[in-house]
This record gives sequence, C-alpha cells and structure tokens, in this order.
Amino acid sequence: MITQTKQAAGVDRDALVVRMYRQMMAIRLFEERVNDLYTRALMPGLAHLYIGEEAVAVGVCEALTRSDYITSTHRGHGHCLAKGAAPDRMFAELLGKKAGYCKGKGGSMHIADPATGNLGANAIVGGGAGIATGAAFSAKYLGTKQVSVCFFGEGALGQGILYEEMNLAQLWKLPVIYACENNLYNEYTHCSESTAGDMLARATAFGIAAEAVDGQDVRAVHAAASAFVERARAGEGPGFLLLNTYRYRGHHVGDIAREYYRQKQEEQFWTSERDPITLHGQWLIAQGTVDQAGLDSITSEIASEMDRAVEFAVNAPYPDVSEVGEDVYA
Amino acid sequence: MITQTKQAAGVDRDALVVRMYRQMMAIRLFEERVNDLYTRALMPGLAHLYIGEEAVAVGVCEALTRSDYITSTHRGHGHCLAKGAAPDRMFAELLGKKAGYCKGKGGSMHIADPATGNLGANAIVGGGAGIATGAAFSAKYLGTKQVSVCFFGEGALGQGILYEEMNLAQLWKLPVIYACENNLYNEYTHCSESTAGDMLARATAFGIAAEAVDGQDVRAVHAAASAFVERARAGEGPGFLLLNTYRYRGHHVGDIAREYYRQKQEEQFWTSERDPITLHGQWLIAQGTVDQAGLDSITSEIASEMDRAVEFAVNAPYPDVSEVGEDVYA
Amino acid sequence: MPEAAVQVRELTFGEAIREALAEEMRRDSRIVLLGEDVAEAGTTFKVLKGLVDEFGTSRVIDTPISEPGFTGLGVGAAMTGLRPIVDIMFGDFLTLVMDQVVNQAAKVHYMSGGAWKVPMVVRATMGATRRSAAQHSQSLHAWPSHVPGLKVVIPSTPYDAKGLMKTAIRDDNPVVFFEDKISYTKVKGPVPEGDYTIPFGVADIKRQGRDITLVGTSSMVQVALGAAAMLEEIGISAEVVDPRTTWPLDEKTLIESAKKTSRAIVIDEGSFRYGVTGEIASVIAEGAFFDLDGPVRRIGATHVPIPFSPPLEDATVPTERQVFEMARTMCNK
Amino acid sequence: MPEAAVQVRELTFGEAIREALAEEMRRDSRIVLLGEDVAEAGTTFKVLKGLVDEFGTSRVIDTPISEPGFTGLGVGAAMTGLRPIVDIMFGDFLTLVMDQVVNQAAKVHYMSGGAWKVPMVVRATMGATRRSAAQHSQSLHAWPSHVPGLKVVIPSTPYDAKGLMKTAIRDDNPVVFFEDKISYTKVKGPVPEGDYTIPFGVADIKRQGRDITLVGTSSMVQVALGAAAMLEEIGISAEVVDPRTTWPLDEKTLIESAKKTSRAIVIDEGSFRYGVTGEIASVIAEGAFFDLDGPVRRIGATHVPIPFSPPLEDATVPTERQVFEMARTMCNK
Ligand SMILES: Cc1ncc(C[n+]2csc(CCOP(=O)(O)OP(=O)(O)O)c2C)c(N)n1
Ligand SMILES: Cc1ncc(C[n+]2csc(CCOP(=O)(O)OP(=O)(O)O)c2C)c(N)n1
Ligand SMILES: [Mg+2]
Ligand SMILES: [Mg+2]
Repeated sequence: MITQTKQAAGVDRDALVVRMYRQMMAIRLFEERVNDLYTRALMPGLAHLYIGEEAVAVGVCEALTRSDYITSTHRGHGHCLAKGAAPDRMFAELLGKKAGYCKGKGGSMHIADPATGNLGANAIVGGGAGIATGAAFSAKYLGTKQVSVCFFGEGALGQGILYEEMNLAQLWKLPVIYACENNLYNEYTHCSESTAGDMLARATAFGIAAEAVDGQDVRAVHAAASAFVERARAGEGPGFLLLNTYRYRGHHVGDIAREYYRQKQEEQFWTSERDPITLHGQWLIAQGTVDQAGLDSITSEIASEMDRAVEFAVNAPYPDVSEVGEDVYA
Repeated sequence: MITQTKQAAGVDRDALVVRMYRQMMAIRLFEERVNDLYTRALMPGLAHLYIGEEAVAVGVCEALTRSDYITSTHRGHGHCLAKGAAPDRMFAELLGKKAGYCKGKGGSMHIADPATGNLGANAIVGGGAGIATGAAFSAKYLGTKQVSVCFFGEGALGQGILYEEMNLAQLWKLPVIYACENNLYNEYTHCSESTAGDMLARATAFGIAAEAVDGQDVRAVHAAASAFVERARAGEGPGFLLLNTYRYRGHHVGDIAREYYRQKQEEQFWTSERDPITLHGQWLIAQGTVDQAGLDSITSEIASEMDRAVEFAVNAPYPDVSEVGEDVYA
Repeated sequence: MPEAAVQVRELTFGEAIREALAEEMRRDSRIVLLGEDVAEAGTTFKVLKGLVDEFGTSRVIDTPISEPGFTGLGVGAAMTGLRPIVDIMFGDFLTLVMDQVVNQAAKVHYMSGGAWKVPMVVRATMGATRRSAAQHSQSLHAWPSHVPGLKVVIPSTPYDAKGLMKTAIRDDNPVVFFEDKISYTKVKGPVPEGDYTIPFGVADIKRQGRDITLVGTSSMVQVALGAAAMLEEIGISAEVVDPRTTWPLDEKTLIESAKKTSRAIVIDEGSFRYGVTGEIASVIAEGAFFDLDGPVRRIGATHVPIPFSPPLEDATVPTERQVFEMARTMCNK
Repeated sequence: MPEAAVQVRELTFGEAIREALAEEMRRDSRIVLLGEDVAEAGTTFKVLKGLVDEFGTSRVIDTPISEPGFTGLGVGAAMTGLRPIVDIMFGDFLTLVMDQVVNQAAKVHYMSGGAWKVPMVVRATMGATRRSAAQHSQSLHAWPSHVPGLKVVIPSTPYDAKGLMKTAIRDDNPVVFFEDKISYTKVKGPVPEGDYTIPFGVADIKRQGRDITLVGTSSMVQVALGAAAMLEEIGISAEVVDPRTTWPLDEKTLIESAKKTSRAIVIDEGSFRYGVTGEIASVIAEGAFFDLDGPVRRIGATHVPIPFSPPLEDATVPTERQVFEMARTMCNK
C-alpha cells in the first residue's frame, strides 16, 4: 500500500522511516512486475526500470508535500510512485489502457498526475528541466510556497538547457531542486566518458547550493533533500543534489547482455553490498523499529497490492480508436 | 596597413607591440568609418561596433598564426581585422557589394575568410561555439597543430550549447580557446541581471583552465592568450579567457540614447581611463619604443588606408540579381 | 454621423499588439511576459515599450540570452497556473526552441491524456528586407503549423493583430504568434479601443473579387492587395483572402472563394518549398478542383538563404508585380 | 545464368546502411561518425554494430547526450577538412539541433559567398508503430525539406539506402538522411556488394502502372506497393513512385507519371498538415493539372501527437487499406 498522506514537518520519525521502506519496496515490486509484463509480451514497447535507485525517489519525495511539483524522466516509475500515484492506474498506462493516468496516450515515459503534483515523465533527456523550473517560477509568482523537484539522470548533464535553467533559477531565486541521479551510465556509456570536470561544480558554477549524497541511503537522501526543500520554500533559491546510485538492470527491459559495457562484478557489488532496501531494512531492525516479520508482512502486503494492480490493468479495456483525436487541444 | 604576417613565437618584441598598436588603431578607425557610413545612410542594415574592445581581438589574434581558426560574432569586425582581413573587402561586404568577402551575401554579421582562418562571424549568439570546437576537432584529428579560438560576448554564457561544447572540448582535449568578451552588457541588459554565479566557474566546472584578464591591456591579453594557445597546441586541451572590456558605443550603430540602461559617467570612465589604445600608446612612449610622432604617423597611415578602402567599397558594384541563386549548394 | 460607442483609432501593427498585451495584462494578473530586453528596452523593435512601467519587472521580465531556457520555463509556468507570453526576438531563433515548443508544449496535453494544459503564447517575428541577412530574416511559420497541438497565428493588420492576440492569450493551448517586423511601424489601420477578440480558424476576405483569388499570409496580404489594385486597372477583379491562422485553417472560406473565382494564387513569405503554400494550395485544389480553370499557383520566397545585399534580398521576396503578372497570365489578359 | 561480376545479396535496410558507411569509411579517412552510443553499442538500433571494431574509437565516437553540441561540432569539423556523420538517434531530437542544422550548416556556404562548405551528413530516424509515444515516433523530414541549403534523403529500400548514403557522404553539402526505424530489420532486399551511388533528385518508379500514381516516401513506399497489389486484384493498375529525396525533388518524373495515369495520391508518414504531401501534391497538380481526372489526394499521419496505446497508434499511420480505398474511389471502382 502506498501511503498517500505526507507531512514533511512534524511527522513521527518511526512512521517516516517505515513508510520509506514501504515506498522503496513498492517501487521494487512494481518494477519487477513491469519486467515480467515485458517478458510475457504483455507490455507494448519498452520500459526503463528504477530497480536499485529506489532510495533516491523515496528520500526526495518524502521531503515534499503532495502539492509540491516534480518532473520525471524516461526512468520515471519510481518518482511517480514515490510522489503518491496509484499502481493500478500506472500499470494501466504502461499497457496503453484507457484507465491509465494518461488514458493510454502517454505510456511508460509520460505518466503525469496533477493530483500528486507530477508534471510528467519526459522522454527527452533533460526535457523536464524547463518545466520544473517554470513550476517553481509559478510557485514563487503566486506565492504558493510550493517547491519543485527536477529529477534527471547524470546523462542530462550533457544537455545545455539544464545550464540555462540553473542560471534562471539562481538569478530569480526559484524554489527548484535539481536532483541528479548519477547511476554511472548514459545508456551504454559510462559517465566518465561523457562528463568532464566535477559534477557538483556544474551547479556551483551558477552559485547554486549543491551537495553529493549517498543515493543508496534513503535517510541520507531524505535529510539532504529536506534541507534543500526548506531553503527553497523559505525563498533562498534553488539547490542541486547529486545522488550517487546504480541501476541494477539494463538501460531498458530489453538490455539483457550488458557485458560489453559493464562488468558483472560491478553489478554484483551494488546489489549485494549497496542495496537501498536491504540497507534500510537492516537499519530498521537494528533500531528496533520493526522486526523481520514486520518487514516481511510489508513486502507481502505490497506484493498482493501490485498483483491486484497488474490484474486490473491487464483486464482493463483499450481506449476506443475514436479517442485518438481527443486531447490534442484543451 | 594591416600587417599580414604573424609568427607568434620568436617574433621581435618591439615589432609585436607596435603592430598591436597599429592593429588596434586599424579597428578603431575602421569602426568609425562604419558608423559614418551608417549615419550617411550608405550602409544597409545595422552594425555592431567593436570600439573600446580592440585590445581583446588584437591581443588574442596576435597569439595565433594565420592558419589558426577563429569564430566571431555579430560584433565581429575587430576579430576579422585582427586575424588579417583586408579592410577594402570588408567594407565592400558591409555595403553588400560583390567585391566583399562573401560577395555581399553575408554582410556585417557574416564575414568569413578561409585565407585568414576566419570561420565566420555569426548572428546567433553562441552560434560559433560548435563551429570553433569542431575546427579544433579537425585540427586534432588531422594533426595539423592548428588552434581554434571561439570569440563570444558574455551574453552567450546564457546559451546552453556553450556548455555542451566546453564539455566536449575538455573530454576530448581539443585545442580550442573560449574567449569571452565581457563588455558588461547583453544588448540593453547588464550582465549581472543575466548571469548567476561566477563567470570563470562556468568553465572550470568542466575542468577547463580559465583566467580573467584585463581586456583593456593588450599586452596582458596577448600574454594570457599565448599561454593558452601554447597549451592547446601542445595537446593539453582547451582554455577559457574572460576578457573584461567595454563597448564605448551603442549595442548597434542605431543605439544612440543609452541613458535608460547605462550611465554616461560609466562610459566616460572607460573612454577616459581605460582606453586600450591610449594606454598602450602611453606605454610604448614610456618604453621608448616609439614616440608620439611615430604613433601619429601610424594613425594617419591607417586613416588613409581606411579612406581608400571605403572609397573602394562605395564605388564597387552590387552583385547581379542573377547571383541570388548561386552558392546555395557547393 | 452619430458618435460611436467604441472609439476607433489608427494604430500601427506594433501599437495594436502592445495594446492587446496591455489590456490582457490588466485583465489577468497571471499573464507574464518573458524575453530578452523586453522590459526597459521594450524589445529591440520597441513593441513592448512602456509595458514595464505599468506592470513592473515582476511581470515584464528581462531574461538572459537563453531561448530554450526561458521557453521551457514558460511551459512549466503555463502548466502550473500562469499564462506566460515568451518573446522570441527574431523568428530565426525558433530553431533554438523547437524542442520546448514541439516536444514539450505541443504534446503535454495529449501525452497526459488531457491532465495538464499549456496556455502559453510564443511571440516570434518574421519577414525579410531589413538587410539583416540569413539568420535574422526567416519566416519559419511552416514548421509549427506542421505540429499537432500547436495553433499558429499570422496576422496582417493592426485590427487582426489585436483581436487575435487576445484570443491567443485566452486560449488554453500553446499558440505561436508571428509578427511581421516590417509591419510593426509600416502598416497602420483602424483599431477599436477596448476589448474584442477574433476567433481562430476564420479567414478574412480582405477584398471582394470575382476573377481570381489571392490568398496572402501576414505581410503578403498587403502585397496581394497591391496586386489586386493593379489588376483592377486592367479589368481583373481579384479577391484577397487572409487565413489569419494557419492552424486551425479555415478551409471552407478558401475553397469557396476559389470556387467562385475559379483561379487561385497562394502567396507567403516563407521559403517556397515544403512551406505554407503547399498545404493551402492543396486544400484549395482538393476542395475546388472541378471549379478551377487551372492549377492553384504558389509564390513564396526564393528558395535560398536570405542574402544581405539589398538588390539580392529584394529579389527573394514576393512582390506585387510578380503576383500581378502571374494573375494576369492566369486570367489570359 | 552467367556469374555476375558483382554479387548481390539480400540485406536488411539496416545492414545496407552499415555497409555503405563501412565502405565509405574505408575509402575516405576523413569520415568520422559521432553520436550517442554509436561505438560499442552500435546505436540503440544496433545499426552501426561492428564499425568501431574496424575503425576504432577515434572514428566511431560516443558522445555525451549533447545533440546540439556534437552537431555543432560536426559543422565546424566539416568546414575544416573532415566529413562528419552525426547520428540523431531519434528523429524527434532534431528539435534540438535545428539551430545548428538550419542557421549554421545550411547557410554557411551561402552566407560566406561560397568560401566555406559543410560536407556533413545528419542521420536521423523516423517512423512510428514502435509503441514509443509522442517524443520518439515523429517523422520530421518536412522541416529540413523547407530549408534552402539542405538536401534531404528518405530512402525506402536497402538498395536505395546504400547508394543514397554514399552519395550523401560524398556530397559537399549538409545532407539530412532519414532512416525508417521499422525498416531497419523488417525491410529486406537485394543489395550489390561494393561501390555504387544513386544520384539525388532522381525518383524511382518502384512499380509501373496505368490507372493511378501512388507517390510514397520512406516506409510508405511499402504501403503503396501493398495497396497496388490489392488494387491489381480489382483490376486497377497502380504506378508507385518513390521520390527518394525530398530535396532536390524530381518533379519531372512525378508529373509525368501523373500525366500518364491521370490520378495521384501522395502518401507520407509525417504529420498530415504542412508536411511533405502538400508540396509534392502541389508540384503534381501544377504540372499535370490538365491531364488529371480529379484533385491530387494526400494521406499523412493523423494530425495528432503520436499516442502510445497500440490501437490508437496504429490508427494514426497510413495503411494499405486506406490507400486502396482512396484509390478505388478515385478510379470509380
Ligand atoms: C535528447 C535525448 N537524447 C537521447 C535520448 C536517448 N536516451 C534515452 S535515455 C538515455 C540515457 C540517459 O542517461 P541518464 O540521463 O544518465 O539516465 P538513466 O537512463 O541513467 O536513468 C538516452 C541517451 C533521449 N531520450 N533524449
Ligand atoms: C540566439 C540569439 N538570441 C538573441 C540574439 C539577439 N542579440 C544579438 S546581440 C545580443 C546581445 C549579445 O550580448 P553579448 O553576447 O554580451 O555580446 P555583445 O553584444 O555585448 O558584444 C542579442 C541578445 C541573437 N542574435 N541570437
Ligand atoms: Mg544515468
Ligand atoms: Mg556583452
């Protein structure tokens, strides 16, 4: 079950850390089912799985209120769930069904949901930078105190528009946080081959407060994000988070044979030593917040929710062909 | 007279410093005639004068060989002359005459000249960044040891493509120098309103060697440029020069009433205290390299050359209308 | 004559646009103007001069030279409660914002299944003969017209400009609004004070005629009218139709005019090939074929980059004489 | 049958392109390939697989995700002695490089009065039905076709792809080369080993016919051929013409075919409005008007952003059935 209410401040600490576990597990189990749907040829097209990076979306989104904005990427299911979307309508969208968040018109790379402040995933690398910055502009102009988070992969550091937006955000002190998910790869190319200089300096060059965080440590992500969100909400301007993480699976579901661009050992290191869910689960147990049985029951609860959501989506009808011409214009 | 031969290394120091004076004066007197042509309604369209910034183009271009490349901007006459172009064909181009560098097809904002390595002025702010970087790519790939200089105003720091190019240049260690002419204004907007953070950091963020230089001191510009050129030629990669300067006149020849965006006192300070030609002339005299009479004779020599060049251009014929369809394809 | 309730003044094209913007900004505080040198300078064409004095720098906002950046920001602002108007100084710089306009603004509503909308206006200029050369003279309205999700406005008169700008601002979709640079000060016409709107997708017959239909867009409407006057002298009655918006397109009016006159020429200032004339001529040909005396003819800018040199540049732009000659031949006179 | 001097194999469309690139790169060391994941990955479509092994990473170069950046770099490299080929993974990303392609590459030669030239190929993909949604499915070839200074290639068969790619690489001008994604593996055909080129601006009659001309571009040639086969069954003889390059355009062949058959349909996968069909239909109508039985008709992609949902997406792309029905009606059968 995805908890829908979020109050960044004054929230009970225990409830927060357990919810973060739950949210990460929800993303993990959601994505496993996506892969399964793909393997069973039930899903049209491809999808980019967030497995391994769960702490990033969850740590950041738990620092936000429901009405705060996010923009997301081609690897967007995690952001979407972490911001509060319902798995059944997400699966429906992935299958191109009418019941999906976008009536089937968007698919995996374009899920959007005004109710949870999700301005949309984007299939253009760096494509959300303008939208997120614009949402922050609105928030400031209208005085709503909303904060906007722009999620993007480290590959988007290659896109010039990001620098244009960071310049605007810092000049105008906009409440936007640039959340750079550094999972080391741009598709099949290691980021060291595509990124000169220091990643954090790409933001500090504009005078933007920036911090590198262990993206496998959900509490560290949450703490850093909360600090930046608070600053932004207080009118002190943008922030940049460099979230060091790793995607366990292929660039997309079809990217199975990966040896030509990265070593199995590397993958194994991250999955066995740096898994954000395992690490956080161990911490919860060590703290005595929950025991293993408690974690197991969370997992099985979520598993059945996800199974029901998949079933809903698989059985849901496609849109009628006549709908193709709807929603072109508002 | 514009000296055509240049040997960055081993050049006689006296000859160099005198030539730099001459070159700056040539730009100054060229531009004054451009303004005059505009005022007399002899020039089609507008032009952006380089007056006040002469030390930048001259200091940098004197650090280059004739076959090194430059890209230039809308404010490009200075770069063009400093790289060795002939004033008569330049004036002809400004007047849209067949004898111009571009057969009249380019005009003030597009003068290009393969013979002097001038890849062209560009009317898109930041538009030369890709071309300059690509020329450096060729030089490296072909092993020609050429260096490429990308001139641009500080306004181009707003364009994302600049960051994409700097990233590529540093990743691939390309022999390109980004020469940022900070004359404080993007058209009618002060750069502090358009530029967040530190300008030099915009380059160092990519690991690029960067240096700020007094752009009114032609010897300082030349020294800094020479060091970067040498590094680049030796295969050590790109450099970034921040050349602090000032344009004395309007953004373009028609920009007469400037009080709404900058103070007369500011202009007066630069023209009376910081004029690159006056400063360098004083230094030459103090050094005993030339006396005032020597400088005066340089000036009058150049003045007559420029007058002849204007006359040539004014009397030159327009291209035939039938030429409109030529040069579309090579 | 009784005093009119609404006063009608002669305004230039540029003044009409400024008036529309000012009136709309008074009406709706969610409207913000973003662009390079739009505030104190009032744009390089001075079209927005004075707006910053009334609305302040929080609503008339000078941006860095970051067309993709501020256009993208506009998309996000439009999705979240504002109605931004972004200013692309020279339409040639649309090349820099196509991703934000085409992959983002135009598609957000559809991709989100109607969940989000983008009420945004992209103002851009068009038109040559200012001796500004190849990168400052293009008329690129064919590109956004090709993109589902966008609406595209190409007004020709001050009256139309004001009414269409108001419609653009009130529209809940991204609208690309093209303003002819030469018209800013050169074209004058009557403009009512106060509020009125002109619906999109409704062509305007700028001149009634019987023998031939001249379809003109933007400044080419003036060229068509000039040609029509010349044609009148040799006894040819030309009808001048101004589509006013390329999308939505008023196919009906175009087709009916051509059916009536049995001949049509489409005149547009964009590059000739794969431009606006191809679509409009095809629409007319498909709808009026059996009433046509001959093929629909087209005149666009010579298919070359726009040259700087005055005699060359002048040779690229469609002229009254060119339209006149073509029409005369078509009418066998 | 005597043994042929040149061996002809069945290759896929993708293989033909790879072969053209490999042969040209062997011939001319100035050719470099730049793009995202072009080296070890051989592009996301695997079309370039293996090239890096032969030519090394100094000639097959993985770039950052910087389309404007590496395209701009390509322009400069082309001006200074190289012959770069830049890879725009999805044609949708052309939105990001229009400034480099249109304001720089296309205009450098003209603006410099012929002093500089830009021998560069921009490879881009096109085509829908891959369930990739609105930002990964567009066919944007109409845009560069509108731009003087560019040449635009839209091959439909492996044979054409190889020969046209070689011509593109050897051309001294910027060429935008569109590859249909579905065709990469789905379309197979005979391709001679070794060197041959196909000139630009020469249409190919892919099927001779008498009753109606079907003009198809890129993958729509297959659709036209499919429709022609269906039409044959009801006694209609369709001629299928493939322009192969939208610019230069072989007007003569198009017009002559239409004159001969007296009917024409133009089919293209780009968005319907202000796209390629408008220009080609207009050219045919202007040239063959008096030989036509009725108006030239057009079929393009439904004028909507491309939807993800399979039944919706399938409804946007022109089909054999659609062409067949239209042709049948036009032939009164
Ligand atoms: C502008 C653009 N260029 C290229 C692509 C193709 N593409 C999709 S994902 C991707 C890699 C993105 O890497 P990164 O930003 O690090 O995100 P990650 O996939 O690692 O989460 C690329 C190149 C694209 N979608 N958009
Ligand atoms: C992409 C683009 N945007 C806007 C313009 C209009 N424009 C021409 S010059 C200029 C200001 C440039 O400022 P800067 O780069 O500092 O150069 P300077 O004029 O000061 O030499 C602007 C905005 C342009 N030519 N290109
Ligand atoms: Mg990554
Ligand atoms: Mg400046």
